[in-house]
Amino acid sequence: MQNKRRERIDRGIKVRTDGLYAISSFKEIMYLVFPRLLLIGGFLLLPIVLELAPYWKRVINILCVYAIIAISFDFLANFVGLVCLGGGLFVGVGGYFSAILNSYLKIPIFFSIPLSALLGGIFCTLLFLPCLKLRGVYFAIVTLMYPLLFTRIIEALNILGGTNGITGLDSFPNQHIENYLIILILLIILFGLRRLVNEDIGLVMRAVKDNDQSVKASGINVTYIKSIAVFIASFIGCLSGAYLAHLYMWAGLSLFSLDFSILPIAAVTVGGGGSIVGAVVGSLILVPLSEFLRFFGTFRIVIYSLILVLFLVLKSEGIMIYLTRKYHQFERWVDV
Amino acid sequence: MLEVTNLMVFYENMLAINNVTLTAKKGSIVGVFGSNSAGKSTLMYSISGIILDIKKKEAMKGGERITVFGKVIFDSKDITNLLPHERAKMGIVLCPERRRIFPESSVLENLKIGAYLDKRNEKKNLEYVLNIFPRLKDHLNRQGGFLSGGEQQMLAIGRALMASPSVLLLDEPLLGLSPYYQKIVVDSIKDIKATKNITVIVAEQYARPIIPVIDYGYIIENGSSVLEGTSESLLNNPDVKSAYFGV
Amino acid sequence: MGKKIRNLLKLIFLSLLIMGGKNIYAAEKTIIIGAPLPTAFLYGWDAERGIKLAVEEINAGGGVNVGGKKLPLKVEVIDTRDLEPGVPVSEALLAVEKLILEKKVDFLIGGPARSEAALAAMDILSRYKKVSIITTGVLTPAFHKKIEENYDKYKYSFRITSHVGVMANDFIVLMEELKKKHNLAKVYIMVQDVEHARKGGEYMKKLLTEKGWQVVDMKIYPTGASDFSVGLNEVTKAGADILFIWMDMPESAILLQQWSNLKVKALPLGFLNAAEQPGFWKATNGKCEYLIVNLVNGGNAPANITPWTMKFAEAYKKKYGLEPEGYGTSSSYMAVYALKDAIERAGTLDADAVIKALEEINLMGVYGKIRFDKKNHQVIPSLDPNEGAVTSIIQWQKGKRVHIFPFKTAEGSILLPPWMKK
Amino acid sequence: MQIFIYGLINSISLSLVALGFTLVYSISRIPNFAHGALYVATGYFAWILMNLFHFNYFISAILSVFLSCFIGAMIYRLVLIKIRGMEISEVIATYAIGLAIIEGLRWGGLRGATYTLPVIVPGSIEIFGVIVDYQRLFAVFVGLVIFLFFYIFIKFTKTGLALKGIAQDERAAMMLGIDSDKMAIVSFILGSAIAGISALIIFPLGNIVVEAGYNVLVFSIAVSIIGGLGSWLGAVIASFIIGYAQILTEVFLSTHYQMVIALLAIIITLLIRPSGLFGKQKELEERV
Amino acid sequence: MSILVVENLTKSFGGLKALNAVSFEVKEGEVFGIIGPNGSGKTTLINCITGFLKVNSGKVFYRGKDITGLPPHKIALMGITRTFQIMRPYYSLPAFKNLIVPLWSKRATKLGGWRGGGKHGDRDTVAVDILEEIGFERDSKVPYKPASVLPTGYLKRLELARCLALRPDVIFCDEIFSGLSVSEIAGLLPLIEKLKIEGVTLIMVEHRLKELFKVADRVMALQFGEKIAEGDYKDVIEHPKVKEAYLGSEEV
Repeated sequence: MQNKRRERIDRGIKVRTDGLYAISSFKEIMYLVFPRLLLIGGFLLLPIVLELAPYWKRVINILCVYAIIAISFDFLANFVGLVCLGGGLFVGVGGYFSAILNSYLKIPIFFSIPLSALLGGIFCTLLFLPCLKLRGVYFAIVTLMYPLLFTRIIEALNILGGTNGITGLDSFPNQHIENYLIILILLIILFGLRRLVNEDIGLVMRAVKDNDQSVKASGINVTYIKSIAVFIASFIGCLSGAYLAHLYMWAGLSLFSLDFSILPIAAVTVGGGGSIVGAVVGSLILVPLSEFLRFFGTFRIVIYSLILVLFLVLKSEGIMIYLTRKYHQFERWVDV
Repeated sequence: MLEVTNLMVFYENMLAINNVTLTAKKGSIVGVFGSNSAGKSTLMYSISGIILDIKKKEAMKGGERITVFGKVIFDSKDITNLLPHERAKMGIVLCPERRRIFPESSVLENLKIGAYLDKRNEKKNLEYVLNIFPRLKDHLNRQGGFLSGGEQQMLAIGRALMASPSVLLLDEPLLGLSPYYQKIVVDSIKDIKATKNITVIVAEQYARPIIPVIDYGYIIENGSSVLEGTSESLLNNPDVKSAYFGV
Repeated sequence: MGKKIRNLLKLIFLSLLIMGGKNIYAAEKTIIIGAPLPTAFLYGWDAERGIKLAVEEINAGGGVNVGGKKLPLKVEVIDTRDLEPGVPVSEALLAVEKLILEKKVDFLIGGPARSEAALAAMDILSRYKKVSIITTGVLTPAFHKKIEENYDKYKYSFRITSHVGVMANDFIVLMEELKKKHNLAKVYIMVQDVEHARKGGEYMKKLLTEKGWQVVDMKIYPTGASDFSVGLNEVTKAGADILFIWMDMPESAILLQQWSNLKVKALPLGFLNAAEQPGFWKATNGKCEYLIVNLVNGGNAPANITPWTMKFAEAYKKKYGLEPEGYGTSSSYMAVYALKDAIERAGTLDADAVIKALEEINLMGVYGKIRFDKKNHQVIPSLDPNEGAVTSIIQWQKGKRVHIFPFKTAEGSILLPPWMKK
Repeated sequence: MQIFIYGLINSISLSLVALGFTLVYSISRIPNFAHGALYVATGYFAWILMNLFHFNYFISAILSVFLSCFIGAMIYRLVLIKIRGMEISEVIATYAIGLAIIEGLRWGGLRGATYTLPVIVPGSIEIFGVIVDYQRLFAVFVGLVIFLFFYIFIKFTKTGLALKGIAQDERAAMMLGIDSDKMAIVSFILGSAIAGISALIIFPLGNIVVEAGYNVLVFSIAVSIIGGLGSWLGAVIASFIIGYAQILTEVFLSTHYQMVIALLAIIITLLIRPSGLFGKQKELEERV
Repeated sequence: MSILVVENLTKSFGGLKALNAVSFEVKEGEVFGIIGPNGSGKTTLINCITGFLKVNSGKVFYRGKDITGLPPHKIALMGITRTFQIMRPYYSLPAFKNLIVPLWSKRATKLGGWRGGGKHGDRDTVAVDILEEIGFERDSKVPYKPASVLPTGYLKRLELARCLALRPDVIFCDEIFSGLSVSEIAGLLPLIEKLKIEGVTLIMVEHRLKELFKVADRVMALQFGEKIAEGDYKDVIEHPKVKEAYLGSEEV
C-alpha cells in the first residue's frame, strides 16, 4: 500500500451544513431524523413486541434504569468533567427517599417518585458540595466511598429498616404504566440532556470540563456550575432509584450496591462516552447480554466480564462513536 | 548522518508535513524555523518516533488517523518504523517542547533518569551538564516542578545529554525564556556541538537568536520546506529578515 | 481441567437446547419447582442438593398424585447470587421473576437466602400468586411477622426452617444445662453486623440476663473482619466462661483459630455458618475442636432424630458422596415432601387450595413433625421431634460433628477444652 | 500497649496488601482493579499445588507467586496495552478481569470456608502482656523487608529510576529511551508479586475466600488514595492511619463503626488535603 | 487616578519566596509592562492579583476597594480579567462558542454584548463579532472550527477574545506575544492601541521587549520576586540591575 492512504470523507449533507441544519430535501431530513426515530420508535415498540415474553418486559425496566444511571454518569464525566463512581449513591438515596415518602408518610406513588427525585437531588448535591474542588481520581474515589459509607451508616445505626430495608411500597397500577413510564423518562432525559449540553449553560459546563481556570477568569463561579450539573445528574439518578424502589416495592441497602456504580460505567465505555446516546446503546448491549448468560449460573459473571473486556479491547473508542463516524463519513483509498 | 527524505504526515485529511527532505551532518547544528503550526513539532516527532506513539493512541481513541510516508534514515539505517525508545537507544534523543521535565523528582533524579541508556558514563555526563549549566548545581535537590522556566529548560537539555545522544533534537528551546536564559541556552548549544561533537537539530519559531549559530537551516511554511541554506545565506535573505527579524 | 471444559461444553449445548426448544412443550404436564438459590454458597448448593434428592426420590416413586393422576416433578434452579457483596437485591428478584415468568414454575422452594431479598420477594410472590417455601438462609423474625401483619397479601410465603427466636431459646436451654454441670456464669457475645446476627445477639443478651447470666459485653464485627485478637483478649481479661458467636462469614474461621492459639478460657458456642461444613475441621487445622454450632434444623448432620433422619443422611451420602454439609439441606429436602403432601391432599395445583393444605399439614419428617402456624406460616418448633420441628446443635469432637442437642436425641455429651478445666 | 501492638500489626498487613496496588499505579498510572483477584488467586493456586499436587510448601509458594506475576504481566500484555491512557476503560477492564478471576475461582470450586494455607511459623508469644501469634509478627517482618527492598529499588537502581520517570511523564521518558510498555509490565509483575506474597502470608491467618479479593481491593484503593496516588510512602503512612483508626474504634467505640470510621477518614482526609497526604499535584498545579 | 494598587504583596511556595513585598500602581487606561527573568514571579503576581492564588500577606485595591483574597470569578466580575501563559481554550468547543462562557457571565449579560450589541443580543452573533474584530475571518470557517484544531496564533488571539467578551476594565496579558511570529504580533498591536483608546487598562507580562516597548507606557522589572525598577521603559532598560539580571548581552 505504498503511497496510498485511506481518506475519511464526510457525507454530503454534513459537509454542507457543518452542524447548522440547513435541510432541503426529504432525503436529507430522513438522513438526520432516521436514527432518532429508530431509537424512539424502537423503545416505544419494545414492550408490545415483547408481549410474548413477559419476563423480558421486566428486563426492559431494569435496562432503562441502568441506561438512565449511565446517562447521568456520561453527562457528569464527559460534559462537566466530574468522574463520579457513585451511581449507587443516587439510586440508593432516591430509593430510600421514595420509601420514606411512600411507606412512612403514605404519599401516593406518582407524587413520591418525582418528589424523592427532587429531594434526593438536593440531598446528593449537598453531599457533593465539599468535594467539588477535588480533581479527577480523587473526586471519583470519594464518590465511590459515599455509597459504601451510607450502607455502613444505615447498618451500624440500624435506622431505616436496618439491613432488612423498607418493604411494602406501592407498586405501579399495571405493567404497561410500569414499562412506559420508565421508557418515557429515559427518552425525555436522553433528548433533554442532548439539548441541554448544546444550550449556553451546557456550553459553560463543557467549558468547565475543558478548563475550569479560564472559566473562573471569565467571571463564572465554577462551583455553582458544577453543583447545578451535579443536581441534574443526581436528580436523574434518584429518579431511577425511586422508580426501582417502587418497581420492587422495596428499598434496602443493596440499592447502594457497587453494581449500580460500575455497570452503568461499563455501559458508557462500551457504548462510547461523550454522546449520551452511547450510554443507552451500551445498556442495550450489556443488560440483555447479562440476561442471556443468566443460565450459566455463577460462571455467567466470568463470561460477562470477558465479553466486556473484548468489547473494550476491540472497539475501545465505543460502539456509538464508531457507528456515528461510519454514518457520517465514508472512507476511500487515495493516492498521495 | 541523519536524513529525512520525502516525509509526509497527514493528520486525518490535513497535510501537516509536505514532502520535506532534511539532512544533518555529523556534528553540525541544523535549524528548523517556521511560524506556529508550520509543522516543526510534527517534524521533530517524526524524527524522534513519537509520532508513532501519538498515532497508536489516536487510533485507540478513534480520533484522527495519522498517516506517515517517507523515510527517516540514521547512519544509513532505515528507522522509519522504529519506536521512540528504540531510536533513543540508537542515539536520537528529543528534548520536547514545553520541556516536560519530571516535576515530582528532584533535579538530580531527573538527570539520573536521563542516564537510563548510558549508566557507564553517568558521572562524566553529569559533570559536563553541571559544567555548562552551573545554575543547576545550586538546585540539585529541588523538585523539578518548582524550578523556573529557564531552569527547567536547562534541566531538560541536561537530562537529554545524560543519555549520551549522537543526535540531539531540541523543540522550541527558547519558548517563554527571558533574554538572559535565551543566551545561556544558545551558548550551551554551541558548546554541545563543540565539545561533544553531537549533531543538534533545533526547531524554533523565534529564530533571531538561533540563526547565527547554526550550520545549516531550513525554513518551513505550511508543512513544506520553502527555503534552506547556511546561516549566512539565511541571514541575508530579505524574506527571512522581514519575517523573523521584523526589519 | 478436562472435566471443566466438558462441563462448559455441556452447558453451552444445554443452553442452546433451551433457547431453541422453548416452544416444545412436554407432552405430559409436569409440576415445575423453581429454586432461586445462591448456588455458589453453602446455603445455596446444599439446598439445591436437598431439593434434587427429594425430587428424584418422589419421581422414582411415580411422582405426585394430583387428583388421581400421577405427575412427575421437575426442578428449575437459578443462581440468585444474592449472598455476594455488591450485587443488588433487584438482581435476585429478577431471578425470581425469571423463574415465574419464563420458566413457568408452579411452586418455589428454597430462597432467596438473603433476608432482605426474601422479604422483598414476598411482594413479588403475592403479585404473581405463587406459593413459596423458604428453606434456607432467611432467619429474621421479620419474615413471619410480615405474613402475620398482612396475611391476605403475603399468605403465599411459608418458612419451613427456624428463625432467630427459636434458635435463641434452644441456646438458652443448652446453656442452662452447661451452667448446671460446669458452673459457668459469664458470657461474652460476638456477632456479625447483619440483621439476623445482631437480632440474635441482642435477643440472647436479653434472655441470658433474665436467666441470671452475666453478659460482659457484646461486640459487633463488620462483615469481613479478619482480626479478632482485641476482642479475644478482652474475653480473657473479663474472665468469661462462654463465648457466644453469631456469624455467617467465612472469616469466623480466623476467630476460632485465634481462640485456640490464644487458649482463651471460654467455650465458643453459637451460630457459625462456616463451622457447619464437615470441611471446617481441616480448614482450621482442628483448631475448631470443642466448638458448639447450631445447624438450625435436625438432619443437617447425621443423627438419630426420627427414623427418617439417617435414611436421609445416607441417601444424601450415596448420591453426593459426602455428609449433608449444613443448614438448608434437610429443610429443602423436607419442603419438597411437604409440598407433595399438600398437593396430594388438595388434589389440585391451585395456589389457594395448596395454601390451605399446607396450613393443615401434619407430617413426620427428617427433623420431627412438620406443622405450620396458620397465622404466620412459620414451621412450629419444639424440643421433641414428636411434637414439632427440632433443632440440631453439634459439637466438634475429634474431627466429627457430634449431635448434642436436643438432649432427647443427643448422641454424645458436651466436652470442655482442656485449658478450661479449673 | 495492646492498642499499639495490634495497631502496628493491622497497619502493616494493610500496607502489605495495598502496596502492590500503589506500586502499579505509581508506575503505569493504571489503577489495577484486578489486584484483589490476583491476591486470592495466588492463595488458591498455592492451596491447589499443595493439596492436589502434593508439592512441598516452598515450591508451591514460589510457583504460585510466579503464576500471579505471569497473570499480571498477561493482563497488561493482552488487554491494557490496547486501551492504555483511557482511564475509565482501564478501570472497567481491570475490574472486569478481576471479577472474571474471582468469580471464575468461585465457579471453579473455591467456595465455602474449607481452604487454608499452613502458617509458616506456628505458635504465639507474649509481648508486654499481649499475646501475639508468630505469623502476625512474621507478616510485620516481611512487610518491613518489602518496604526496604522498594526503597532501595526505586531510589538506587536503573530500572527503579526509569519506573519513576515513566510514572511522571510517559512520553518524555520514552524520548530518553525508556520502553514504557516494558516498564509497565515490570510494574505489573512487581505488583502481582507483592499481592502474591502478602496473600501467602496473610491467608494462613484465616482461610482462603473469594470475598477477600473484594475487601483487599477496597482497602488498597482507600489506602493509596489517602496516601496520595502514586506515593508509596504515603500509602504506608495512610495504612497506619486507617490501621490505627480501626483498632482505636474497636477499643473505644464499637467494632461495627470500624468501616464507618475508615470511610469517614478517607473522605475527611481528602477534603482537607485534596490530593492525599503525599500527593504533590496540588502544589505543583498552583504554579499555574 | 490609579485603578489598581498593589501593596507589599508577598507569596511563598514551600519556603521559597516567589513574591517579596511587591508594590506598584497602575493608572486607568495605561499599558503597564512587567518584565523579568523566568522565575522572577511575574505569573505568580498575576495569579495573586486575580485571585487564583492566596497571598501570604499584602493587599490589592481595585478602584479603592480591597479585593485581596476574593475568589477569581468575583474579581473577574468586577472587570479584571486575564489571559493564560499556557493557552487555555475550551478545546472541545468551536472557537466562537468559546466566547459563550464569558458572555454568559453576569457581567457580560448586564453590560450587554460587545460594543452596543443588544442587551440580550444573541450571544452567538456577538461572539462572532468579537472574533472578527480580533482577526478571525468571519466568512472563513475558522470561527466555527473546534478550538482543538486551531493553530497557536489563533489560540493566542482567542485567549484575548475571551477576555474582551467579558467587557473588562483591566486585562492581564501573560506573555501573549510569546510563540507568535513577528507578523502575527504586528497584527495584534493595532488592537491593543484601540483598547487603550477605549480606556481599557492593560497589564502585559512579556519577554518580547521590542514589541512590548512599542505599546507600553510604563514598565516594571522583577527579579527573584522583588521589584528592581519601575518607570518609563527607557529608564528601566538602562537600569544596571535590569541589564545584568535580565538582558544578558542581547542587544535590544
